[in-house]
Amino acid sequence: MPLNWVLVLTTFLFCVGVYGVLARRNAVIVLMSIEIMLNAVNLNFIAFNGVVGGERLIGQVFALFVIAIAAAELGIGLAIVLLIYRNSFTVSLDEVNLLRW
Amino acid sequence: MNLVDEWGITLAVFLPLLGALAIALTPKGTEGIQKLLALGSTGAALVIGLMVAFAFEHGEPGLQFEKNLQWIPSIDANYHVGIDGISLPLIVLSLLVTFLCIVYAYRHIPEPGNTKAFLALILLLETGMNGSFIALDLILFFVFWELVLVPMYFLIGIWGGENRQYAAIKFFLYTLFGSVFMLLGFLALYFQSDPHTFDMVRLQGAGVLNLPIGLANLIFAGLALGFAVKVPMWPFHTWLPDAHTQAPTIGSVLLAAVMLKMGTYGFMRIAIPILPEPAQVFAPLIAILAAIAIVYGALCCLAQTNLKRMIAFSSVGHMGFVMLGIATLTPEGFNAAVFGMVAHGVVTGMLFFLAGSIKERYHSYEMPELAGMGLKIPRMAGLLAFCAIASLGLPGLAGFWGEVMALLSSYRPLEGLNLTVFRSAMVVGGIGTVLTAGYFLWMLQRVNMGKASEASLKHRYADVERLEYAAWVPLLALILVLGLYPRLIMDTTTSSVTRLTETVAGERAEVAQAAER
Amino acid sequence: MQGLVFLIVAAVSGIAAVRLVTNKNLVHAALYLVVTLLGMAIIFLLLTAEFVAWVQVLIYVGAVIVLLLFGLMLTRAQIGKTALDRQQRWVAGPVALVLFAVTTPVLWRFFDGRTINLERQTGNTADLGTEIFTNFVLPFEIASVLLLAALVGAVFLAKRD
Amino acid sequence: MVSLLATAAEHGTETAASGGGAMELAWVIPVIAMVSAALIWAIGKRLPMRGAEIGVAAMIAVFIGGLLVFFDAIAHINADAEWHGFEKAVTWMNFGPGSTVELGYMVDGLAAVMMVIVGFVALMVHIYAASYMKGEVRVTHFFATLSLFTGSMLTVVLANNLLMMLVGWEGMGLSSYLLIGHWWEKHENSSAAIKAFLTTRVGDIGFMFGIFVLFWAAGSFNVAHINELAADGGIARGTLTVAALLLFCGAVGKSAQFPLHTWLPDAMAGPTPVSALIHAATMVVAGVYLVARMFPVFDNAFDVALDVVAVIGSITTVIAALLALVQQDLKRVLAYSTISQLAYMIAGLGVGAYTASVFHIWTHAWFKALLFLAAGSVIHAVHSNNMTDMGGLFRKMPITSITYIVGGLALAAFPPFAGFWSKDELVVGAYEAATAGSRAGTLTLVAMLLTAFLTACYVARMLALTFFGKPRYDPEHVHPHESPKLMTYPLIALAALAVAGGWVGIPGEMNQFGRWVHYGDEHAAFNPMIAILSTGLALAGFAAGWAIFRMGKVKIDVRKTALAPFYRLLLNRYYLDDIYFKGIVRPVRDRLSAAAYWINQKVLDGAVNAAGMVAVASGRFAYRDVDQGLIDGLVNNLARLTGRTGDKLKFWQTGNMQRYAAAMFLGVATLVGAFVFFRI
Amino acid sequence: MDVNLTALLPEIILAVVACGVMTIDLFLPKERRGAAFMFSVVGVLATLVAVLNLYGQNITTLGGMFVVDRFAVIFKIVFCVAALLVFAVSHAYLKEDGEIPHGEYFTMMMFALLGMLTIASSRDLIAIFVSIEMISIPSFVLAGIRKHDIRSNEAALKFFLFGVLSTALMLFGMSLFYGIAGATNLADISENLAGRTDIEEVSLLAILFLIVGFGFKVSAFPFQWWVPDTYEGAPIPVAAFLSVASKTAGFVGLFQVMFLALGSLAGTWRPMFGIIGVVTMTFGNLVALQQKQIVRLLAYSSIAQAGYMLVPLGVASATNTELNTTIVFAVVAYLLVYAFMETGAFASATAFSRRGGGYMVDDYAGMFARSPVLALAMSAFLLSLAGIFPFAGWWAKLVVFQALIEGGGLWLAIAMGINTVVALFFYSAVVKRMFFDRSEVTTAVTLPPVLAGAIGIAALVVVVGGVLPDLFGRLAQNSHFF
Repeated sequence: MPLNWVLVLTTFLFCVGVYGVLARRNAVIVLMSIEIMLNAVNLNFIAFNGVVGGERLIGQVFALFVIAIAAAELGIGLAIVLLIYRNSFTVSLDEVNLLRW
Repeated sequence: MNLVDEWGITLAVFLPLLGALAIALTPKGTEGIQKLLALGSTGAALVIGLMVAFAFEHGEPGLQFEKNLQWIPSIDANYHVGIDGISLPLIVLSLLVTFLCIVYAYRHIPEPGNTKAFLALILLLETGMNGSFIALDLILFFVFWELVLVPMYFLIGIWGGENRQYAAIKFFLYTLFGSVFMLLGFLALYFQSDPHTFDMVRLQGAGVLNLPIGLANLIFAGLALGFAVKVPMWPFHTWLPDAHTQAPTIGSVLLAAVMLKMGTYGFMRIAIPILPEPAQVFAPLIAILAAIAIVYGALCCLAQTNLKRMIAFSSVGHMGFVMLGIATLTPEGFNAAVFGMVAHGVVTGMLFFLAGSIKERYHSYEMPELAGMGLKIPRMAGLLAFCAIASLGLPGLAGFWGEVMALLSSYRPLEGLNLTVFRSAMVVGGIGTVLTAGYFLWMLQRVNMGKASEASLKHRYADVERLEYAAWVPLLALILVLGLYPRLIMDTTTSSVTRLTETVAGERAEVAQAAER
Repeated sequence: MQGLVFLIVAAVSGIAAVRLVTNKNLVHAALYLVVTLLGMAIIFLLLTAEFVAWVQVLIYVGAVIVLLLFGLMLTRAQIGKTALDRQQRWVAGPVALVLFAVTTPVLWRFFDGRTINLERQTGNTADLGTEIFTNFVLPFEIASVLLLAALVGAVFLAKRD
Repeated sequence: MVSLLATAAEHGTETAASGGGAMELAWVIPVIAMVSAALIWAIGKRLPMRGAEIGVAAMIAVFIGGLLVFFDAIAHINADAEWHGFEKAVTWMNFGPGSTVELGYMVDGLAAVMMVIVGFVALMVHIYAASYMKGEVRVTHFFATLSLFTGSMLTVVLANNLLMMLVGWEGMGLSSYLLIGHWWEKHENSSAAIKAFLTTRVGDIGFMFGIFVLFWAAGSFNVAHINELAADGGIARGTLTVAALLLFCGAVGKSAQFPLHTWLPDAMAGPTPVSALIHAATMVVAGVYLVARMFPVFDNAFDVALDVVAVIGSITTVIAALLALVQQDLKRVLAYSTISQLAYMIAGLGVGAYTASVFHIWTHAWFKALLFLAAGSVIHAVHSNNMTDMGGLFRKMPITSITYIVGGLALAAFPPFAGFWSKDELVVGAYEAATAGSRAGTLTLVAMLLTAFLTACYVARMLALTFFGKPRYDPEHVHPHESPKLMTYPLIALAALAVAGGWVGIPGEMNQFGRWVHYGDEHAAFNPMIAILSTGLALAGFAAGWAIFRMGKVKIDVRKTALAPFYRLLLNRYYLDDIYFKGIVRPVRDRLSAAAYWINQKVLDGAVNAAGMVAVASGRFAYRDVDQGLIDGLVNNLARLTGRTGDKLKFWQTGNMQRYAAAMFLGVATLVGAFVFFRI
Repeated sequence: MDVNLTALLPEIILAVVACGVMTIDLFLPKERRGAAFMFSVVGVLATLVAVLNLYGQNITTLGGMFVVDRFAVIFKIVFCVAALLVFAVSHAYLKEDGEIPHGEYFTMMMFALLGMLTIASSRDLIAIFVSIEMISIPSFVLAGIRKHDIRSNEAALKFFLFGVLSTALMLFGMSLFYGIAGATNLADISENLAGRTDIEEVSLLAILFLIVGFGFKVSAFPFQWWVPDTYEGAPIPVAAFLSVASKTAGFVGLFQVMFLALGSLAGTWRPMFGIIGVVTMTFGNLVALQQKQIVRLLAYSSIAQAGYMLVPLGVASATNTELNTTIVFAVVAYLLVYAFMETGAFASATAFSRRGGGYMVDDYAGMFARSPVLALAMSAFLLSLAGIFPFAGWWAKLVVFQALIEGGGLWLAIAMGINTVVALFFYSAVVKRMFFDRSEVTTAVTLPPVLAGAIGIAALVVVVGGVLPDLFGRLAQNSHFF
């Protein structure tokens, strides 16, 4: 199966994730978009592992670590979002602009 | 004794630093002790300076009292110091003027007081100034060059006149802007030299620096910019009037008497000997700028109503003569430059002292308000007249020889330099002297001989006090002695200056001079 | 044959991702995320990375989605439609498009003609295990401490005191 | 100061001819003057006569010393005609390989003569001033500066190198500035002082450049060495011409020749003894002395050098004489007369009459000093300078009047008096040059003869208005009386010299002066025809003057103001019209002199004042527009610009996260663009 | 697979101590919370001792993944010392603030420190990635540690979102490089990439993605948007920690990847860093001119300082290792000096922001009259940041200038020169306020002993380093790792 197909998919998912982060106002959706971006990267690693890895599975090891750390980040992210929500009762990123200039 | 030979100049430079530290450690209330400490350290430094001057063999052109220690091996900058005919007069001038400033400061601490900080900063300033005159390593020179900025910034900023902060920051940024390019020049020299070195003496050696002429010119331009801002050469001079009018008396005396000389000294110690060819390429340009500075300074003085600002602009004019002397690249020219520097230091230093004392009495520098001083404080008016006449270059007083030698040497610059440029510069310089005479005499007319304004009539002003005499008599004596017996400086500088010309033009200069004689 | 399956799954997860990002209803968005992640797991399987596929299913679909739903619930997101902000879209859209338009041709040109070899004889998990615990022990240890830190941090931030 | 010279003396270089006797100590004389100046400044205030005693004592010493040196020099001249002076110098400093400045003195015939002149006149003036200045303000300062001046003058006279001469030269300039501005309470006096200093300073710049040219050509400042090189072709004639003209600038400035003559009349603002010493006998003569001292340079240059000297001299002598005719102020008449007589000497040098012009310095010094001092005593008595407030003083002040008349006749060059002999020789010199075919020579001859006539005329006018006719002062306030003895004795002494001074140069066998001072051949032979012609002219002039001013009722000022525009028109023709003498009619002559005076005030004097104004205006322009506006403005605007850009950038920080993320991507995009562009 | 434990000793000690402090803190009663500070200081000191005895050794373990060489050891020392200084500053701040729990605060700091120690020694993409995350995640927590202050929450959120987004982009870059070079070990990557000509275009793209990650950490333009808001919102010691420790870690990571892995691609990434460096310093300086609040001013100044450190990379070369050595020497020297002067500046800001002082630059008016020692220290740090002689900053700038000139980057040097002059303006503006202006408030600002100690040490190092810069010189001398 040609590698390029996979790469097209990963780039597409990555760009959708970027769109999600930039466009959506709700912080949780932004977190989800970041998850998509990280998944795209995992797919990339797995695909490259198949192509260049030979018998070593470095790509897949990297993917595993990415998954683990993504989970950890998500935990922290949600905790911060809850904190913001509890203190200023909003989750939309537009209203959170007290610190500027 | 060998202590003087070995550590003489280092002591002369770092004693004031010790003094400054000692003062910084004294408790708040003890002004008396602080003044004594300051007097002691500057006095000791002056004594050592004089001992070095006596131990100095005047005929011998090369470097003396050399000392070379390792400082920063990682960029192989080392503590290499030494003096020759050119730097000795400047160091003695700096030591003397600072000592007299401390004497003057005994009862003339400017307005917000805080003697401790004031004296400590002056001593720090002295270390920076003296250091730059003895440094023979580019980085050491750069370090001392920058060390001078911070204390002067605080001196102007804290104890200065009304908009002192504008003047202080302008002075700081202007000089720093120049010194950035100077630093780039130093670094370029470091990398282009065959065995990488910051050492000025080695850089002058044959074959160490073989640069394409384009790059050499670029480096020289960088160095020249840095020094030009300090001299100050026209058009980089606009910081000087502001700095002077706002600086406290002692600040402007030190600024005029010594700090301006660091720029011209830089030319003679670093830019010209290390890069002789570009020096000859840039010489006409420097001559033109110097000529402009002479006339421009005089013209601006004509338009001044503020006495101190006028003296500041007169410095621009006088330094124009010094630069004209340097631009000729001949022994006579360099001699004129060194003599001009010392003479300007002594005369303009005195003028700023007088301006300061007059301000203390009349609380203003504006000439209309000072009118009629001749009647109210005759002795002060007499001194002002004496110094003004010395400054306009009357023969028999210090100011004359520097100017006349500069004009003389610019008639016949180094072989191969464009004659028309230098001779027109000479003519413009001559016209400059007439304008200088003009504005000084008009000043005397308005200040000494004018009709006393009613405001000043009411007050009774004390004439020159004993302390002021103590601070001023050495300078006045020097003005007279330098005028009547110029060999005091000429003997020390002539040999070193001839050597400098030889390095600039190779043996050609010597042969040409001798042949034509 | 694997190619065909891959295309189908890729299309499904692509559309699901787009729906997630443009969907007004937050809970639907979460569900679309589940579809994308499952698609990813299937593709991993296709590329003979079974262990990673199962980990994907277990952690992502199991834990992450639940966490996100809790997040939505706790921040009382309106179940119904939330207005999608207007002006942000005009910036985000072009940025994403430009990124995609620049990256894909470059990658396509470089990786042209490369195929992923799918015949894998040995057991994937065993090799993976040896790989991690021989060469990548250090990242493993750091990751463990990292997870601990993240745990403590999240609890500290989120707990109501 | 003395110790300095002493230490310097012992390893001085002995050059030129052998010395001995008084000449050896010639250098002491200027030192005495300088020391006296210092002494007066130091302790003058506490002495009974406020420092005058030290001054007079010093001057006595100077005069006697001068005489001794003079007789020693004369002895040497008599011994062998070829003796050309004794010189001794020590290196003052060397400021480069092979360039040294000497501190030395040189005595030859010319210097000896000048020593006597300066010494005697200075002594007379000091005695005179001792009583004249009694009761004035700042007397100590006055006498100190007077001694300083004498010292500087003597330095110029004795200097063996040009740089030391320049030092003395400018020293004189300073003392004249201080003395002219002695009563600086009045604004005009200090302005006059500044004008004098600046105008002479312009000349000095030319002099300085001349020195440079000669230094680089001859390799040293030494006068003897330069003259020697000039004589035997060591220096190119072109360089010599340039140097000569530049040196002549200095002479023009110092000796108040056209066009730099405007400062001398204003210099009358100073006390009269000052005018007598400085602006009659010594300082103004320095210019002529310079040309005389460096005559080989002038002689061996292209002819144009001497021609310029002659032409300038001629023009100045005529103009000054005309202006003297129309002056109200007694001292200004004498001032213009001095300019005219100096021009005589300069023109004389221009046509090569070297001995004659130096002889004229000799005679002119006596009668001009006499006239000034006498005028001083008149003014002292009448308390006004204007001749309109004088008249009929003959009976009131007999000694002053008689001495004044003697001086006047000497000035007008009537036979027995000193003036006749020197002026006659000058005219003879001019006549010989004219006959030798030089155009400048003819112009000079014509100018000299015309001036002879005009001089006599204004002398007559002066005598008539001051001493004869109805007294025009109001009797209650002013009751003229003879000046005290201290003032009249110098007058008598000078009168004696005004009469006998000339005899020393009577042509024929008795002639000593020719031997003392000569350049090349001995002395122009006596030409009876010229003598008769010049005396005749003098008589005619005196008669005309006497007729107009003593007999007729002349209202001088009316015509001048009414017909000013007409004069200006006349003026232009005046210059074009080169028929100089045609139809001299009394009204025409009056208008000419008035016009000349008007030119002088508006054009020449105006020019000098205008130069001042232009300088101040350009100063204001340079300062306000270029310095503050352009350069400083640029610096300040640059600072403000950076401040404002900082301000704009600050507002990019909007606080919204997604704007940041978008900004990041845009930033990356621009950077990529930059990389591709800068494919470094 | 050999595992040389002594090499890993510092990391192990730190991890153990961190967990220890975390657990003990649970059992300590409320008022004796000071103990956490004591334990963490002891812990870090122990780590520092362990690092010091590794000095001079050269060990590679874990299959080339973990290397202890001069480069790594020097930075570990810097991290520990910086952490100790920040601890001292935080101690005073926490006592003052009262609301922040000591235990969690110091634990998180130590976890972040652990990440920094590992990144210094890691020579593998995965290890670098994990270490970066190890630094970032505790920093997110620290930024938001003042839970009830919405400004702190906002700072944490911004920091988190920007951090995670840039990590994702970096990962994408790493995956591309894995695809191109087929390995994650830096040495292997450079081996595979050497001499390959076809990768010109795609490597440019991959490097761009990589730079995003490190750019964020190092606060280079256009990735520095989060810095001012986060520094202002977070507690000042945390801001100090971010601006010193995590920025240095960013540089370490950047260096390893750029020089070790992508050395041969220097041609492509040289212009990027040149331009990024210049734009960063110019942006930082220009905006700093207008700042009224001292922490924001220091934030923008730290962005500008990052610019000064990035610019030497603009003259790196693929072939001339001697030039690269000078560049690494220059940046390492700058980092050493930067650590002390930046921490000192933040420490002084913390000291002054307590009772009697203020956050605004105008509050600094007349400080010299009120607390001269603090004023002198603050001006020492500011003038050192500006690069004025008696303080170590001048030597640091000189060394960077030297590297630029040797590498031929004349225009970069001139840009940096001009920036130094502009920077001097706002540094001296603060100094001017402290010394020249007079203010009516005259209460002296008291300095608690621990904080005074930290400021004193930093000031001492800055001044002594300025006069005898060779101390830093010798340390940074052979720090290259080629």
